[in-house]
Amino acid sequence: MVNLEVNIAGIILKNPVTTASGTFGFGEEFADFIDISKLGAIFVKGITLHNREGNDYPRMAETASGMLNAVGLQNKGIDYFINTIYPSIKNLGTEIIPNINGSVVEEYIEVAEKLNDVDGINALELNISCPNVKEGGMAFGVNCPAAIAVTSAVREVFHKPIIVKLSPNVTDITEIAKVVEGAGADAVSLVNTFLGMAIDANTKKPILSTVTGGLSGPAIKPIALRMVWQVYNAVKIPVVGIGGIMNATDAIEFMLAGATAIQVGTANFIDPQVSVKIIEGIEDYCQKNGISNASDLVGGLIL
Amino acid sequence: MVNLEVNIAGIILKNPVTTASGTFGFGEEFADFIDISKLGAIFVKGITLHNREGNDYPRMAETASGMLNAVGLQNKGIDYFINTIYPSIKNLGTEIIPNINGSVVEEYIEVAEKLNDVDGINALELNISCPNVKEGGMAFGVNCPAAIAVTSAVREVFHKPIIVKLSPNVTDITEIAKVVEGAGADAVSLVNTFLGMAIDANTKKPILSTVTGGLSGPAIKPIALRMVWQVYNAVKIPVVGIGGIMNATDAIEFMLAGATAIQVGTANFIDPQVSVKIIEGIEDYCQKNGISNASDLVGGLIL
Amino acid sequence: MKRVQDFRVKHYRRLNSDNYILTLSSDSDVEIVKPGNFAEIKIPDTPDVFLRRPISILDVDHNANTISFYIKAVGKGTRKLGTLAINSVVNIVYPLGNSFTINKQKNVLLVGGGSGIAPFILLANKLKNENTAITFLIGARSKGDVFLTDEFSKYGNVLITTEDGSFGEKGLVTQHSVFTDSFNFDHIYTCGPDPMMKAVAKIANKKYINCEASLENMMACGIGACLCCVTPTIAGNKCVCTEGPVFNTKELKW
Amino acid sequence: MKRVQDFRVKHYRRLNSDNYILTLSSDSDVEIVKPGNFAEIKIPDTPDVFLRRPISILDVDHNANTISFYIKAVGKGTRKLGTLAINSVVNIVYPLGNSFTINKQKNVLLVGGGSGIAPFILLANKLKNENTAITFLIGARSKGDVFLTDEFSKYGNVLITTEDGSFGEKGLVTQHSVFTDSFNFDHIYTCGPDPMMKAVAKIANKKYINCEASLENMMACGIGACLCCVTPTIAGNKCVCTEGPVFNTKELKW
Ligand SMILES: Cc1cc2nc3c(=O)[nH]c(=O)nc-3n(C[C@H](O)[C@H](O)[C@H](O)COP(=O)(O)OP(=O)(O)OC[C@H]3O[C@@H](n4cnc5c(N)ncnc54)[C@H](O)[C@@H]3O)c2cc1C
Ligand SMILES: Cc1cc2nc3c(=O)[nH]c(=O)nc-3n(C[C@H](O)[C@H](O)[C@H](O)COP(=O)(O)OP(=O)(O)OC[C@H]3O[C@@H](n4cnc5c(N)ncnc54)[C@H](O)[C@@H]3O)c2cc1C
Ligand SMILES: Cc1cc2nc3c(=O)[nH]c(=O)nc-3n(C[C@H](O)[C@H](O)[C@H](O)COP(=O)(O)O)c2cc1C
Ligand SMILES: Cc1cc2nc3c(=O)[nH]c(=O)nc-3n(C[C@H](O)[C@H](O)[C@H](O)COP(=O)(O)O)c2cc1C
Ligand code: FES
Ligand code: FES
Repeated sequence: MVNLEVNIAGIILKNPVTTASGTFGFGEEFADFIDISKLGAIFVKGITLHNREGNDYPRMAETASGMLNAVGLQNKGIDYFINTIYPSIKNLGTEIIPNINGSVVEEYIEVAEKLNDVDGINALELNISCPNVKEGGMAFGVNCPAAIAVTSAVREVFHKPIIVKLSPNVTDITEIAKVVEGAGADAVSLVNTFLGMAIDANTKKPILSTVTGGLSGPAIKPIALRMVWQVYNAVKIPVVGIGGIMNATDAIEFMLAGATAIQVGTANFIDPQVSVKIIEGIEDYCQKNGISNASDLVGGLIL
Repeated sequence: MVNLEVNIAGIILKNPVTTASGTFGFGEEFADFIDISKLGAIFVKGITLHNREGNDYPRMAETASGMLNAVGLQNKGIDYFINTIYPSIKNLGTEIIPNINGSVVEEYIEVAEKLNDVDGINALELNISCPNVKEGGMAFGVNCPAAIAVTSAVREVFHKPIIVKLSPNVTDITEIAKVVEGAGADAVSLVNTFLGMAIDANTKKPILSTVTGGLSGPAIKPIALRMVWQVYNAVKIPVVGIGGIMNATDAIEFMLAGATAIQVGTANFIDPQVSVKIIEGIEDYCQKNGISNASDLVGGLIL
Repeated sequence: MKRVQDFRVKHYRRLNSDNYILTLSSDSDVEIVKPGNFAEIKIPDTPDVFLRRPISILDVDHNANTISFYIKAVGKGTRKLGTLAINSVVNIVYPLGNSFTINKQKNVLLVGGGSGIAPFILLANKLKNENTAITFLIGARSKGDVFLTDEFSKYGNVLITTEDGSFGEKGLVTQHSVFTDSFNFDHIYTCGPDPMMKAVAKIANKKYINCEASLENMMACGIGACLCCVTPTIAGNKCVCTEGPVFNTKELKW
Repeated sequence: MKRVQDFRVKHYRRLNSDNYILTLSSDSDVEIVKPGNFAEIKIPDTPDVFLRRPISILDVDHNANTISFYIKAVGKGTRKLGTLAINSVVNIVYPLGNSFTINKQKNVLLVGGGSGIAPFILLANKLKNENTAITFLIGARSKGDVFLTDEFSKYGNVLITTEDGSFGEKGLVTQHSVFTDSFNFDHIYTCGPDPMMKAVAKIANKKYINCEASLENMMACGIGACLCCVTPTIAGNKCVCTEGPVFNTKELKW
């Protein structure tokens, strides 16, 4: 028997496989396809203080082994989440981790404060890396002072673990990782999407209403894997690995590079059952390789 | 008849299609497959002052819609290039543009000085973005003072156009583009490869001898296209677009985003005839769309 | 219940060089499907297609365990779907989306163009069970682009418009005489190109008739997880894949 | 001259579940190929294979315009190549690389393992024309992994070792009695797994015999453009795709 449990900042996940914010709705969307309670955690769709309509359609473009999205944090606001959505998903049998966003630090603070006392919410993911909003978003994640400001502000008001989600659109991601660690982050998750663009040569127009959007999917995996490895070697807090994970082998590579847990994102669109297949695949791999604790994989890269 | 000519910093290329440094050897490697003289230009393999053996094998890993390389600027040095290679390729019938590299500014200077008086060499590409060397390389391309230092030093000694090749591994590529423009660059080419990594889950080891390498191919196209568009809007000098161009449609997208010319890289490995097919495809597109000068495509994106 | 299921290519019916009906079969049962539902089809063995493709369900046969699609090849994915070997595996996620309202209407008009006619077979079948009188109005560029009329005529009267006048009345669907003649439909269903549906909705609106349109926005997930497929409505952005693809046109910000 | 050429799948000969011979045919002529040359094969319709795959040329037939490959399915690309429909198009770049030295040798030993035996047919064919005596020494895990011996025996004596002793002598190729008996070869050619070739080279070196090995480094371009496939030699890093795949083992930093 393989013990798949991993520990992210004191929270025990039943296995390292979680789903990435914005790619798994609020979990229920997948209930017809898989047993949701098998997941290590669900990082739910990005939440802001107030209702947001998001960006105009078109919000999506297919690219080579990936896709661009420009959803722009469409959501009904934190109160709606707490009062209407959360009650119906809290008993899915897995950790529900909200992904919180803001245009200014005060918004992050207010959202975090509201989540503080929600029973069953044991951590939050602080998104400082959304490339698809005009204000805030990625701006917090690509510059140290801003990253410190928002992390320490949320740290002050939120009493449970904070996982800061980093942007890959930076020269040196370890720099940002280190300052958010210093500012009180309990873990970091990376990567969010890469700022990209798609053009329709026939119409000569951008495909996305916002011109640029966030690139995700297997196309970005090699860069994400490198960043996870760099950050793992730069900080002491746990790293959650994200970026183009399509199967168990990809997930294991991220763990070897230093990820304590991983998030499955775009892959959910290609195969709504993939997250559970990845759990099974990790278990298989451990069994075949005589690894009794999946957590032994973490940082196991042999140089 | 479509006029395919484009003008990069005073040099007239017969068409916008050139081949990327390190992916087309010195041109002759492709002579069996295509009529080399049809190309707009060849950016030849990176050259350093002295002979370099490059990195250890393995230097390559396949990724989703792309590849990582860690060649590490293997070459026989500038003198060998000038005395032995160049004489045999100077009459290929297309512009030969050397791609020069150094670990310190002085090396760049020496290489540039040696190229100054080589008859038929009308420009050089200053590579400040190689991710695969321990010293120098990308370090010059991810930080403004270093980028300024190397560009202005080479500017002082080299009397013909300088195309500075930018690294995509930065928070804000327009910043670097603007400072190299200020330091005397006549054009910028972008992007070089993204720093990435591949792991073999079976052996638990990195696939590349250098652990990390440079990601190229269609996987990176959306990010490269975004960067070309950003830089086109930030500087006045011409932009040479590079990154995952596999066909004429891709090339046209880069031109619409602001590239005056484009470089075909990894695609040459998949189809050694692709560069000429792209020339034909651009001509076709112009004909069908009633565009009489390919240069009219440049920056033609409709917002 | 939605599911992910492997089918095998059973049969192609070629309508012309670009249009075909693809029938897939399964060893296990086929899920219950409602008119307007669609499937997200994984395109096999196609390097440059990453995401699934949404395609309306044309018909299902619960005895033969088959499901069929009417597809117009417009790009990489829909072209590839038309060239698979018989028996090759095709994975689909289905049934997705909401469905057309069927509410004891007396006399309805189904206006379609292009691949938008696909949902009309299942819809007509249901309507027939309700004893609703059905009129089809199909628009196309030319005679060679008009398909499925034989099937439709089993359920009701089939009217045609072609832009070049080679079949039926000449012009766009909205120029068809059915709209000017004594017009007594109590519901219009429409599916096809956006401009067509908008024009139809406008007429419906003028005549105070309920009109439902099935939208074809680009989708990444098809199951309400990504929020990529939205359309603006009077109640804010709504997902075409779960809150649609069928909308009452009064809801839409058209 | 090297070229890019479309062929069609003509025939598969299945050797066992993982090993097969793929024969491709063309409407136009097939280029002249030398022993040791390889082709870069584009794997069709395979989303997770981006680069071409280097495969030695087993044989060509200039009358039938065919080219064949002996392939061991080890991963995504080589597995897919074994499952193409007859007549499907396969694009190859060929002939690539240098070739084995043929220099009026009297008595040569060809030592191969795994897919490394592929170049030996063309090589033996050439050697036979030179009246060279040929001995093949083929190593495998087990009897079921020994292939092409019928073909080889047309050209010379075929010796076998298997690790489990199920066929020929038991052990590794380098443990075969041919190396201990009166040993009078004037050239060894070897192709197969690196450890095998290294062990063979060591013996050759001890006995002052010329030894050529054909390497199988990973390649991106196959035509000397990328410098990814290097092997360290006494004269610095050399490209396996253009300066090899065949190297005199004395050159190699083994
Ligand atoms: C709910 C729904 C039901 C549909 N039902 C059918 C059907 O029954 N039969 C049918 O033939 N088609 C149907 N479509 C349209 C079908 O999904 C697209 O034609 C298909 O996704 C195009 O994929 P492709 O790879 O062939 O084209 P691509 O190569 O991806 O693109 C070719 C062109 O088609 C456009 N395109 C891409 N995706 C869509 C899309 N989702 N909608 C409209 N245009 C698109 C692109 O912008 C491009 O111009 C439906 C779409 C939706 C959303
Ligand atoms: C000059 C040359 C001639 C060759 N001739 C033959 C031949 O005649 N018949 C034959 O069956 N094979 C031959 N090979 C090996 C063949 O190229 C590889 O087996 C093939 O590229 C693997 O591709 P894949 O997609 O099946 O494997 P992948 O799915 O890419 O990888 C599967 C495993 O194979 C390893 N691998 C990948 N590429 C290579 C490579 N080039 N060499 C060794 N291991 C590799 C990977 O590291 C991985 O462990 C030759 C290689 C070279 C360089
Ligand atoms: C459609 C879509 C919506 C997303 N929305 C969010 C979001 O709301 N908050 C967030 O932090 N990340 C969001 N992301 C980023 C993903 O969580 C993830 O970081 C990214 O997609 C990379 O992982 P992948 O390659 O596995 O998809 C979104 C991604 C996609 C594709
Ligand atoms: C194998 C390989 C070697 C390369 N060597 C160089 C080099 O010597 N100098 C340089 O400036 N860029 C080098 N590059 C980067 C390419 O010129 C190009 O910028 C990059 O590959 C992105 O383009 P692509 O996606 O079309 O390949 C190399 C790329 C590859 C794949
Ligand atoms: S396509 Fe993902 S929400 Fe509709
Ligand atoms: S594979 Fe590119 S140089 Fe050998």
